[in-house]
Amino acid sequence: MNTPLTHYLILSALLFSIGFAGAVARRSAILVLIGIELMLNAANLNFIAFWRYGPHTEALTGVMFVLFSIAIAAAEAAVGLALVIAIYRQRKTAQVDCLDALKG
Amino acid sequence: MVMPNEIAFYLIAAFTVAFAVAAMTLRRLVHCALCAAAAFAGLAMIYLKLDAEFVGFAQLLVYVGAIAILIVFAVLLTRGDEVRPGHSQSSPSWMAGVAVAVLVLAGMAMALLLSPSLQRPAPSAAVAPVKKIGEELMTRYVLPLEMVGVLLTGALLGAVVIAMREESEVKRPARWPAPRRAEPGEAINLR
Amino acid sequence: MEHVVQYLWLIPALPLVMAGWGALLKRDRRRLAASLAIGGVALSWLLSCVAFLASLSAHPFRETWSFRWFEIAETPVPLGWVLDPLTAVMLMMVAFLSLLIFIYSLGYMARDDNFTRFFCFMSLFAAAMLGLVIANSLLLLFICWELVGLCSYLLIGFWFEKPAAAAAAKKAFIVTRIGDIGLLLGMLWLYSRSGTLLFYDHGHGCLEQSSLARLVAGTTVGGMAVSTAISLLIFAGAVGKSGQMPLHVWLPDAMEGPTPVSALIHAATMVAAGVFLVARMFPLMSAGPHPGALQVITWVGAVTAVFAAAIAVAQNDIKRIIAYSTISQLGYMMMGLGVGGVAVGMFHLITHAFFKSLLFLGAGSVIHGSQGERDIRKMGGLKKLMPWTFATYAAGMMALCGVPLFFSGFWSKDDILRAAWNWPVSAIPFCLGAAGMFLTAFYMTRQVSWVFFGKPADSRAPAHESPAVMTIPLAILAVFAVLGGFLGTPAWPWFQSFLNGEKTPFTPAALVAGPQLDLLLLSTLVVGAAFFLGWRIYSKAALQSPREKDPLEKSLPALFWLLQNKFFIDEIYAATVIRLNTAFSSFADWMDRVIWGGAVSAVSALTFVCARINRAFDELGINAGFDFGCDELRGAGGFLSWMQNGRVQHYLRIAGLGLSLLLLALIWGCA
Amino acid sequence: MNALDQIFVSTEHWLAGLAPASVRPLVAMLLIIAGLMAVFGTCFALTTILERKTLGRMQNRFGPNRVGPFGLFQPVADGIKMLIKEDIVPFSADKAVHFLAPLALTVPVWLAFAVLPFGRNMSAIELDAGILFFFAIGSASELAVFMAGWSSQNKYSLVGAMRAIAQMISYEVPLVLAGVPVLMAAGSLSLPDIVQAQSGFALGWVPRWFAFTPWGLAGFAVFFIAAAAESNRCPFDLPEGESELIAGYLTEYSGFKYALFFLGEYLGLFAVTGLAVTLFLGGWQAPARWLEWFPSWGWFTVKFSALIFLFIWIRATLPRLRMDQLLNFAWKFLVPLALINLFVAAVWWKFPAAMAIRWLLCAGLLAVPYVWLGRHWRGGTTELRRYGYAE
Repeated sequence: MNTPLTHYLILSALLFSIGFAGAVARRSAILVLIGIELMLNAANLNFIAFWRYGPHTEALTGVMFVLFSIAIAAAEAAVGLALVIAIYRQRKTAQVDCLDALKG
Repeated sequence: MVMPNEIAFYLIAAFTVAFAVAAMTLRRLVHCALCAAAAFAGLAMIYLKLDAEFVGFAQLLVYVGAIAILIVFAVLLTRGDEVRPGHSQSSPSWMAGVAVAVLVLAGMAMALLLSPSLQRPAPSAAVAPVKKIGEELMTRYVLPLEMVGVLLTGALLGAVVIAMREESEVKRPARWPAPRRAEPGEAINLR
Repeated sequence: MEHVVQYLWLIPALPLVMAGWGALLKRDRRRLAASLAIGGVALSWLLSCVAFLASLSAHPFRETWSFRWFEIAETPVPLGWVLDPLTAVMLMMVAFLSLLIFIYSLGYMARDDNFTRFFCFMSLFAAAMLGLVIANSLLLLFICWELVGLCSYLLIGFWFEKPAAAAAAKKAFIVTRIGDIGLLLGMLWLYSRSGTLLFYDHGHGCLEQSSLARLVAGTTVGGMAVSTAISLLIFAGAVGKSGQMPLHVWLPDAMEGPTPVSALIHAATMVAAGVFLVARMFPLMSAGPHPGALQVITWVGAVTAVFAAAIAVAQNDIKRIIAYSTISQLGYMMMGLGVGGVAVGMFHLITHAFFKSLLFLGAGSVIHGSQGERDIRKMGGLKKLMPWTFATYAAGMMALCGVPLFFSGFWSKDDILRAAWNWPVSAIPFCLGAAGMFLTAFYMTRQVSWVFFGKPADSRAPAHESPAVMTIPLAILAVFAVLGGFLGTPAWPWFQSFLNGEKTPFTPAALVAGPQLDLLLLSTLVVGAAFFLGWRIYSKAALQSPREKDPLEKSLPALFWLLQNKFFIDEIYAATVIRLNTAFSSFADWMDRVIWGGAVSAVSALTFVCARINRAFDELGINAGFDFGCDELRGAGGFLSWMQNGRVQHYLRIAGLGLSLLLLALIWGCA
Repeated sequence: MNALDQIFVSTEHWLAGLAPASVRPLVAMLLIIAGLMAVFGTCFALTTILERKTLGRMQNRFGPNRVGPFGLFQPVADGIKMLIKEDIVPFSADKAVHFLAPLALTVPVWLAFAVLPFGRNMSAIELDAGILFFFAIGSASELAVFMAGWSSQNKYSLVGAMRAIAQMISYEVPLVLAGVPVLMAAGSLSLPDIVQAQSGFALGWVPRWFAFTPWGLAGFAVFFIAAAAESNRCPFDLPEGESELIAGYLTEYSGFKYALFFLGEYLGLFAVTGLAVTLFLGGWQAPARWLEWFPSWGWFTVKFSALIFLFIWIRATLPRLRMDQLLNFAWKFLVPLALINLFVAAVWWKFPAAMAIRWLLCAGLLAVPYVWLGRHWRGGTTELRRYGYAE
């Protein structure tokens, strides 16, 4: 394990930014969701990396957190995609910039 | 000297980042979804490299086996959205968005590189044995586990209810549904 | 038998469950509601039979089973059930009569809108009454006592849209409550003296030797034994429930309820609960060398018997006559308890339950058959039109009057008279009893001859016989009204010995021994005379029109006027108790308005002044500043609302910007 | 005996020992991979010909018998034919995805063999979470199927792919759930440990295989059915249904790519069969003490072949299901049954081990819901059918 912790974190930051850029720049709601999943995964990677490089690997905190995070991500994806489908049915589009009925 | 282990890491990292970028930039949504699945798989490999075996497999099972499929289904169910002529794939203010993303990346990278406390070696051995994970789930994390169970059930029902067609939309044919004729000019849009 | 007593609670529990279930039913589930109620009470009856058989062959004369209900600061409050002959016969009587009357109600209530509610209440009543019977604790008995009172209230007021019914329900509730206060006080006193409310508890119960001895030893005001005082208080409850003088006023009014209710609650079971209570508490009542309580009970009973019978002579409402007759017979039971003990009073209770519910159901059948008519002056000649009703009614009437040898009332009344004859204290109760017997036969003759004989009244529609579901219970009851007496003849006093836990001797000689024969002859004579007189007066002179005067009124106008107005008891109450109450409440009202109200007004005026000052300060000082603040806030809101443009990606961008700013701050702070 | 039992292991050690020390782990790994690929490649070839011959026998005909002795070289001929056939890619197809799909199907399936214990000390890698690895790898094939169906730009392909995915997702749930009681019993996710947990004999002669307990038997049945559906075997071969979908997502594939799909499908079948043997039939354990002289890998092969034969037999026996029946069967019958089975397994382990009573109780607990669910499910099939994926 010679790879420095920083490299993992940089990888995580990269993934986060890519996901963020996609979520901000693409119009398709599904792609926005994918971007958000990427961001979530980047956070998970951070947890794992810090667990691996942390002083108390036997405590498994990071691993547990990521396991729960994955489970919650599954729920999030299911509900999110169901919402996209429902919106598409209602509005005949799933492009986020067309969906601005909730403005102040 | 660069160890094969490290080469493996950089290869996987490059693979992951490349597919992530592809997932966010390709035009066709199905391609995006497939690339995202590949990126998730790459991340799973990184977890394996970090000795988090269980998490890696769980990542593979959940992301590649379930979420990618879900995304693909959603893409197919919202098919009409993609092929509007003269319609850009990126939102009008995408440049501002990407700029902010770059800003975020820069900020994080700076924070990471400048931080002295991150310069530490890894403990030589770290294992997350399945048995221990199971024990922890059943003892210390039993309440979160139960709550995740409830959450998943709720999400399942919620997703079904949200995506289900409303009663008025389902037209039950008296006997057999008449085959729907394609409108003239309605190509088979599979993309 | 031990098992039987352990599961005795099932008997009241079944109707209770059915009542709860019935309460949840919709109004149109009539068939289900009726089947539930009848099924529940039928099962209860079967279980009662089991309990009865168990107690027949039981060698421990009395079995109890108790459990701890709850604890208050380490003081346990036990409840329990008891199975002894007294319980067993009451269970049989109550469950069996309930079953018959439920079935009868199917026909009687068939057209009522609130059929399901009726059966729900009836089941609840049956549950409470059965619970009262099996209770081994004065507390449980009191709970059930109040529950039957509640049911009585609900059922008297069943047709609450009729003002008379609503008023009668209220009256019944309040009047019985006066007696219940006595019962409650007696219960509390008993608890404070004996430390337990269980009747029988393997030697520690409040009706057992050790406790009784303590109660007898203590004295209270006027040198009265504590046991006597407590007995009198408890007897007050019985007076209220059983309609004894002077709390009898509610029972005639209670006839506003449906007739099955009158039959079940206000003739056979609930009003007999007072008698049952005295019988249950008899060890306490009769404790000590000079049981003063029993004398009071005897006198109250004897006076009530004659008094109510006299009123009945001048009434015209068919149910009201029977109601006064009920009061009178309850007086007999009380007298029987006072002079002869548990067996004498209970025997009359049981026989009376059968023939009186028979009479009520018969009266219900008459009312049902003549389209709701209740005035006996407007009836007549129903003998031909309603043969079944007539036959059964006649059997009930003869049982009530005590026609010799073949009717149950004869034997049970004979028992009471014999006991009164032998009472060492005074001979007056005996004379009163005999007079009551005469009056009873007289007014029943009057009623029967007016209702069933003579010419048919010219009502709009001719009367008709009731359906089989009503007449069959009548027939069954008639059989019991006739045969019930043979369980307790002097020759073979099975009932009395059973209650006392003894073997039954068969001594035909007892029929003719000593004063027995004289008494039999005497009562035969009295009843015969009454029949003869009644028939002479009333059969010939069947009224031509309802407005015509009663024959008795013609001859003795003053007495008749007094009787017709029920000795003005209601009016006396109105003039004394109620007026006193009104005066007191007026005084309380005045206190409330003038003194307390004045104080409150003063305080509020003061507050008002303060508020004025406050308001001025508020409007001039604070509001201006607040308005300014609001305007500013609105401006800020407008700005924020411009930011809130509904585009997710816009928000995300701003969040990203914020994140990078935070990161910069972090770096800057660390560097 | 021991030498024969460990013959493959010792051969591998010997061969790896010939290589220089620096690359020895790599060589050992390559040797194992080569061995696995050779064995199961041959197995694939043999199975195709044996399946055709068996089906032929069952249908009262001969089956292929022209090439080589008894037609045994038929797969060689087929392979040559596939390799030299023209590789047609439809004009409108998404070329890259179309190319990648067969690879994405085949590669993960090969990986799945890495964790199976084929004999004593004979698993390629001993993973702590072996069975999780197996299922995780297996789930990748769904995506491959989708890629194939979608990239062909053909209605039948897409419908076939959607059917296949719906089917695979639906049946993956009972598949995993049927395996869970075994994990509970063995207390481990590692496949060698699971085999070890099934060693020994109850009453001296009944092997302690999980298939010999009520919950194990029910789990095995559910697992077997779900495995058949997972690998698109008859009667669950709707996605390919030749008569309805002209081979489903395979429609636009030809030549070597088609062969790869075929290979992937059969390998998937082998892998899941191997897993079934490992989980329920005691892996490489001998069925009786006096048969332990037979090498462990031999026993694995025997059990494995028996199950493969069972699959072929079923294929020859049962007609194909309808789509709504298929999904109803998974969700309304198999999943509840698997969940109940989980509960029954828990009862089994909590119950004091009075053998007969425990057996009867658990069998009863399973039989009642089985009958009830079966009746319930049968009642549901008369509904109007809806073509959810064919609109």
